[in-house]
Amino acid sequence: MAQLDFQRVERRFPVKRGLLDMVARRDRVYLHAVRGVDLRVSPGDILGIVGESGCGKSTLARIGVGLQQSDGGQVIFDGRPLAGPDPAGRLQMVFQDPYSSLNPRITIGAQLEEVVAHYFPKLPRAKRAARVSEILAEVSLDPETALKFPHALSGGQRQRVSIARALCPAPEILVADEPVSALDASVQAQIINLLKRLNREKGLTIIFISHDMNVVCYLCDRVAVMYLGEIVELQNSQDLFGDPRHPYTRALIAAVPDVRRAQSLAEPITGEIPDPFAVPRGCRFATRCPLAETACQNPQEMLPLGGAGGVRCWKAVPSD
Amino acid sequence: MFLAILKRLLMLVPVLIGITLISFLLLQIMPGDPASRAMGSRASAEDLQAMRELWGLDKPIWVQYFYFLRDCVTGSFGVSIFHKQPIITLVADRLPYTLAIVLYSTVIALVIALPFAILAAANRGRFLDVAIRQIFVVLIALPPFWLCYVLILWLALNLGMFPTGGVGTGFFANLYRLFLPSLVVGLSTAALIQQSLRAALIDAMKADYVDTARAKGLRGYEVFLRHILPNSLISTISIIGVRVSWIIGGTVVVEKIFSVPGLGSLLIDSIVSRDLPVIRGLTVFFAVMVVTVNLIADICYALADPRIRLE
Amino acid sequence: MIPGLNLKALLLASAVALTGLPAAAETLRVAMGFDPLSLDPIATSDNGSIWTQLLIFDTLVRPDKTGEGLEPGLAESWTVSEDGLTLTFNLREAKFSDGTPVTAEDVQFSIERAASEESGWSRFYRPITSFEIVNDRQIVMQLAEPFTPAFNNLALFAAAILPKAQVEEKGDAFFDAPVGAGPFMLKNWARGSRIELVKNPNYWQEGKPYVDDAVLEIVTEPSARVIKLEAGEVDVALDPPLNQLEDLDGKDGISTGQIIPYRADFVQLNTTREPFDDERVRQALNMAIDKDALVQGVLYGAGEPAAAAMPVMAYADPELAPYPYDPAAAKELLAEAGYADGFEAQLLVDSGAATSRNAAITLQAMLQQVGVRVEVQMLEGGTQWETTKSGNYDMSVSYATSDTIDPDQIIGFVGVNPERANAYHTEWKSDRLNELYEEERKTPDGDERGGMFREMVQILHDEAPYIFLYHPASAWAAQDYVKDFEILPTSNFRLEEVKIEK
Amino acid sequence: MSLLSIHDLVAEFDSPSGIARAVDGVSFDAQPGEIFGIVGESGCGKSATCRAILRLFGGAPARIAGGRILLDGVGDLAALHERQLAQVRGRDVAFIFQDPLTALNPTMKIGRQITEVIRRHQTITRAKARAAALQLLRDVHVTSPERRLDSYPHELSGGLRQRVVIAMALALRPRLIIADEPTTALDVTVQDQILRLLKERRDRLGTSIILITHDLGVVSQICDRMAVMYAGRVVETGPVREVLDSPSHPYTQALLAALPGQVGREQALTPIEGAPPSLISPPPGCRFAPRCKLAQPDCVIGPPPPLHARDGVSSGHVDACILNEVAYGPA
Amino acid sequence: MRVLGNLLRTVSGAAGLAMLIMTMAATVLTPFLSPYDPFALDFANAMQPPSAAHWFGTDNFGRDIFTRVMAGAVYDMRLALICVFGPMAIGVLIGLVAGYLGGRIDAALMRLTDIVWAFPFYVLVLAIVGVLGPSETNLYIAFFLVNWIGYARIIRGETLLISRLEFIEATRVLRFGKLRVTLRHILPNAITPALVYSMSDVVLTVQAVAAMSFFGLGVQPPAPEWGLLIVESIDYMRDAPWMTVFPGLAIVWIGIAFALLGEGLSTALKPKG
Repeated sequence: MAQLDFQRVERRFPVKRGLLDMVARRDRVYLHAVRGVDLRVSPGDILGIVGESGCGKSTLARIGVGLQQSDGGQVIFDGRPLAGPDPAGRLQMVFQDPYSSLNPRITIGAQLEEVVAHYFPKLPRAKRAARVSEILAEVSLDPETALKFPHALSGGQRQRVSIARALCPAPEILVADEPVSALDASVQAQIINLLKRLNREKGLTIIFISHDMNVVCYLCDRVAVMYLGEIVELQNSQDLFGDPRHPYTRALIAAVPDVRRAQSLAEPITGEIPDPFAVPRGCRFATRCPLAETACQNPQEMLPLGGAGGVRCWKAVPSD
Repeated sequence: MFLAILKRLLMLVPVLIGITLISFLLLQIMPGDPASRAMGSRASAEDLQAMRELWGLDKPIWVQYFYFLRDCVTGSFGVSIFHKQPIITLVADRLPYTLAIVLYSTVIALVIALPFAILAAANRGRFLDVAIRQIFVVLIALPPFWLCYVLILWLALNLGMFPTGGVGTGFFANLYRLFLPSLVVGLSTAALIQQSLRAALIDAMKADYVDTARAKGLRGYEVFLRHILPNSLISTISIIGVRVSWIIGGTVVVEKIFSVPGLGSLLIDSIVSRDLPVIRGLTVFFAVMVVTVNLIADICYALADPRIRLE
Repeated sequence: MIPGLNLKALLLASAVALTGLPAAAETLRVAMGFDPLSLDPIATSDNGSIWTQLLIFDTLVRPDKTGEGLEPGLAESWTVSEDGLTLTFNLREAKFSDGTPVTAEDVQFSIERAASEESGWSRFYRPITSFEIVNDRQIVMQLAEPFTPAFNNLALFAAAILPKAQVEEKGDAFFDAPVGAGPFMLKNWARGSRIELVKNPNYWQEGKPYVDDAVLEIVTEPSARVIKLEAGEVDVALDPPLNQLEDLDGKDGISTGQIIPYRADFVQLNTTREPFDDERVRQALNMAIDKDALVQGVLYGAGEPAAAAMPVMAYADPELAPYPYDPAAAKELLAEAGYADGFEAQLLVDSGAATSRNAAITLQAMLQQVGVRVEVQMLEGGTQWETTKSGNYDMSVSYATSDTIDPDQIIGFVGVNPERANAYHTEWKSDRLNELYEEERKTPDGDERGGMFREMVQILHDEAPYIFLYHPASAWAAQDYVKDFEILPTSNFRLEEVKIEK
Repeated sequence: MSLLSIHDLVAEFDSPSGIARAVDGVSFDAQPGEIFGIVGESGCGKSATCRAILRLFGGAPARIAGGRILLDGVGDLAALHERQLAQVRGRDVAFIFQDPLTALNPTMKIGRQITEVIRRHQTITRAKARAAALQLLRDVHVTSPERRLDSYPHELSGGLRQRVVIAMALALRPRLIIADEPTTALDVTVQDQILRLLKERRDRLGTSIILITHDLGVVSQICDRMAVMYAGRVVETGPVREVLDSPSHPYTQALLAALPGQVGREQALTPIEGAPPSLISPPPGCRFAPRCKLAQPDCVIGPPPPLHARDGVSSGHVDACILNEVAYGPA
Repeated sequence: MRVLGNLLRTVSGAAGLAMLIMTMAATVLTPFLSPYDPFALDFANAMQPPSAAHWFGTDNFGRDIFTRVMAGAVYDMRLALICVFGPMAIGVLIGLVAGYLGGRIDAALMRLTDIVWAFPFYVLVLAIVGVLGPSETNLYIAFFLVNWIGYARIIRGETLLISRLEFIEATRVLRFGKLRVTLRHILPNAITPALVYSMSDVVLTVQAVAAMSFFGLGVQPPAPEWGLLIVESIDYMRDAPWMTVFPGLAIVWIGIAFALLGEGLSTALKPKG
């Protein structure tokens, strides 16, 4: 089983510079989408990455499958730095939008067969259809689905087709970028169950990107919380939800409405995510943190917690 | 904003150079010797030689281009063989008429398109909408040069309502005399504006902010005048910007038929008399006109829609 | 200034003022198809320019209305010496429109200018080798050798008399606001649109022109000219579509006129190419054309079938008949020449000339009958000229008009090779004709010269380097209240005699 | 006396394939000072119900085809003329939309959008309206409100925009606010802030709020009573804690069961198989029956019973399931 | 086939198609049914008004206008279709290449289209034919030089839009070849707006082709091309308006047919969902 290892991964997007900027020799301005991310994905794990919009989780996912290149640091896959999507298809991805993730003009069967043919060129043409049926069955879809066009399917079915497509090359790691955000709760459960089953039965490693704390809590073994391009906390799921250490993680969990909870709530954090062009120099969460002090104006390092976890807050680790 | 406009102007430089280059190459594709083709009947060998020297045809091609570029930059655009005047002088005499038709036809197009777009949008999917769409389909299908004659035959001749062509002096005389030519250009534009404006209106009617406005208790006409119409018209600005090339091209045909002494007539006459420098100069000038109007449209668009910033 | 004159004017003015009759300016509006290129008489040969120049400038002598003789212009009288080498002109007391008198010096300047290098008409005036100014009002011109057309050529627009001082002072700019001795002055020229003229108060024909202003509207489409006439936007429409003449004449308040000017329409045949190098083929082609049908179908009867590429003008032979329409004979001739199955050829035609276009289409159908398959190629006029000139053609529909009343000009053009145009680019050559041409130019006007012309035309007819088509009429249509408008045989028109009688 | 009382509301939408009854006989009421939640999955008609109250159909070809919408002191909104309804909108009843970005006119400054509603219903000078708008922004905790008044919507963050939309809704102190998924487009920490804002408003001024959401958690967090909708109909309604803690309709039960967090990590979630029915030709009988694990033959035959209480004693917790009717008899 | 079915289900698409088929049928059948030769002169019958014998009347040469208009359909349709679909092929290719290669080639190609786009269509076509001289070949050259621009821009723009969609991102993860992705996944989706545009382009091109003849820069007589029919009729407009009216109506007819077809296609080609 190959391992995926993020090592101080950076990703920044240069802000478009106009002619005048160049004439005035202004420095290039960058938007740091991902900054200094260290993350090791163990085989067979379901790793969750949570955070609010714009925190860099989707960018990280794309770097993880080789869709984007990191500007600093590196991603090690199977012992080698990852330079683009894996030729053997061992790294696959499922996307968020079930409507744009399938080619609307090609039948489901043809789309899947194309992938099978690409990765198993020696497989006789006749057996491809059978293989596609197998894969469809694996994601609990009828074999007839192969004959349909995407528009004939419901959102949940499409998302299953997307997963099926990702399964075609027989991947080891599946990166799922908000795969259930666009789905209704009742359908969402199908996809979550499916992912869980694939992990349990086939040992598929899953990186699950989401903003939904409840889903992540249920599905993931380990969870990384991202804020403004950085991982602020990384722990086992139970530890993270049971004993969140970073003030942001705590605020995030507290803010999630819970069907079982009555109306009283913890004190909310104030403000919104700062403008990504004007991030604080020190702790990035300091502007909203109820515990902020002067010392928070220094850059924060990831402090180790038990296991492979860590937290990026000097106040979070008990001083004992 | 000022800086942004300046930036846009700077960005135009390569486009303008490209325009001159294409116009220059246009004459290079001509078979045969340009001088003899241009001089025609009475050219003696010496005349031809003189012409070649005047045009720099004896020079390498890039030198010729440089000469042409120089002419464009200094503003003369070259000298007409036929009229023996700098092209810019010819253009200056005729530009007002062409601009008048462009403007006038745009106004006519808006006047026609606006009510129909509103009617169609308000009744979308119903009979009236379909009927209006079919009317405009027919409008698009009308060939302009033919329409000119049909209008002359019908409105000018049989009903005597309009003059059959030519221009007058003074604003009101031309408002009257340029009506038919502007109408022909305006009709095809109207079809386009109607279609896009209808779509924009429908989009706006569906927009949440319109429901927000209604939720505030604004009356129907208030919602329409304050929220739906202004926002829909903004998109029309960009449509006109994109279509201006077509509008300006359309003037060529109508000017010729309605004997309007504009740039289009000059172009056709120059083609007929093989006045090559004028053909070349005019193509540059037409393109510059389009680019300029596009720029103005962009600026208006940016002014009207705060979300848009001039790049 | 004579005080009496001023007094008279004053009285006249007050009389008008007292009677309360406003002297409403009468404007004559003429729709014509061409915009002048330039008002410089030596630089142009297009109709628009010629017509306009003739309204602004005047010449020493000019063709009379019949087109058969010359009448006095700025020259009151003249004498030609026995040997034809000395021409003496007595100028009348004429003035340019700005009031300066027309002098012998202006005459010498203008004719010398017309003979100069920069003139497009220099060959017409080079035979005049010297001038002698006797006084302001008398000038003597000398020819080195006899040149009969010289006198006639002085009636041409190119010999318009210009004010020397002003032309020298202003150069080319003079022609943007020219001053002439003609009936009108240029007030405004909107290129491509209209030319506005006002009466020249100093015109030598007292009382003329009758109208105060004249506007020449440039309307290139023939139909549009008629439309404007009917809409009352113009008073005269030149060259209306021939097919509309009859209808127009029937309309209330509109009348039409036509004249067959010095013009002949024909198809140039490239005699350097097969099969047009064969005289029999050329004759056969002439016989394959039903000229009467052509006149009816294309000219709507407004014209005459042509026997040669020469207009019917001075010294014409009334006996010379057009080739008969005889397709059978034509086929025989073709077979004789080895083209029993006909042949294929291209026919050029000016896309801008409706009549030529229609003729080409008709010719195509008629020639089809004798097995000649014609492919029509429409070109704009300039290109057509250039193509025929370079000899890169088979057949080309064209025509020739005479600007002067002497046949010398046009025979030199259509018949003589090389002289002016290699027999109008047919490259056909007849030594006999060339010889006669040389002779005719030295022969004084009279029967002898007439005989030479008749022989030349006969040769042209027989050897048929052209397909002779017809002499089309020049037509005009005018409001009934316009009196005395007509087109002259030289295809020009004058406006000083035109009256508006509403 | 209820503030708003809806009886048998029917709303129809024209679509290319026919007429869809997005709202089919919905009844509920909202009491003064109450936050009433309506939940359901996408396409269940919850949004259409609320839009029907003020007849704000987003330009869609839709109409109210039956029922009454009684607003205390005004009368039946469904019977009002468009002009009369315009008087009610903004003044008595305000509306908050899901996506604050699209709910604001992109080409109009914030200030003008807020004063627009004030000036519509009150004769007031421009300056006074502006001062009022400023106060409104302060009320919804917008920082540096003076600057915001002259901003365009795209210059604000999502949370700020929703605050502006709420400020507009609050401008005339309406008795009822209808909020259509007001936090769906927002991040969870911002959602929390917005929900608090709404609740604070109710607590201070006693404004009634009808809150539409697909998130049962949100309902749980701030609503007093709730209704669960499925395929155009209310299937269950009652006090929030009762409904969420002991759901009586199989759909509500299934919905809750599908949520992660309801079961342990090692247990599988229970999704609802199948898809909601077409609203153009809905099945006869209970509309949830085709997907219902407890469905009986009777479920698909006759129309489902009207809302009734499970225990016969009306605590206001009622549902429309035939099973409960069989077990406990008609209410 | 599926598209055809969808097309027939739209009112405008079915109507447009029916009009086109009627035109084609009439064009094919006229030589067999009409007793008249579109080229033979018959001065005796010149300028007859429309009647049972001559449905559209006769022209100044006595030729039957109906027969000529029908014969002209062949010219105009051929010209227009070649002048639209030829350049379309070029434009699609260039648009794909630009989108496919990206980078500098894309920038250069798009700059070129920007520049050519600045020239008004009529001005450029007139200038090219004017410089080259009037002939059918030169007409083709002019249209091919000008007409591809719109398609290149559309295809390139669509390519960029589609490239951002997740199913294209998926092909990148799957490491499909760029060429295959472009041809199999991008092109079929990008071509739709180009096809719809091409229908309105046909309408304008029929008009432009006729306009070129009108200015004497296109097809040569006696070809019964519609623009030629109109220009030849102008002098007779007063006496024989039918000579002007019917060829014009033919252009309008074809224009409406293609406009309707375009409207239908835009519905029929829309991918569902």
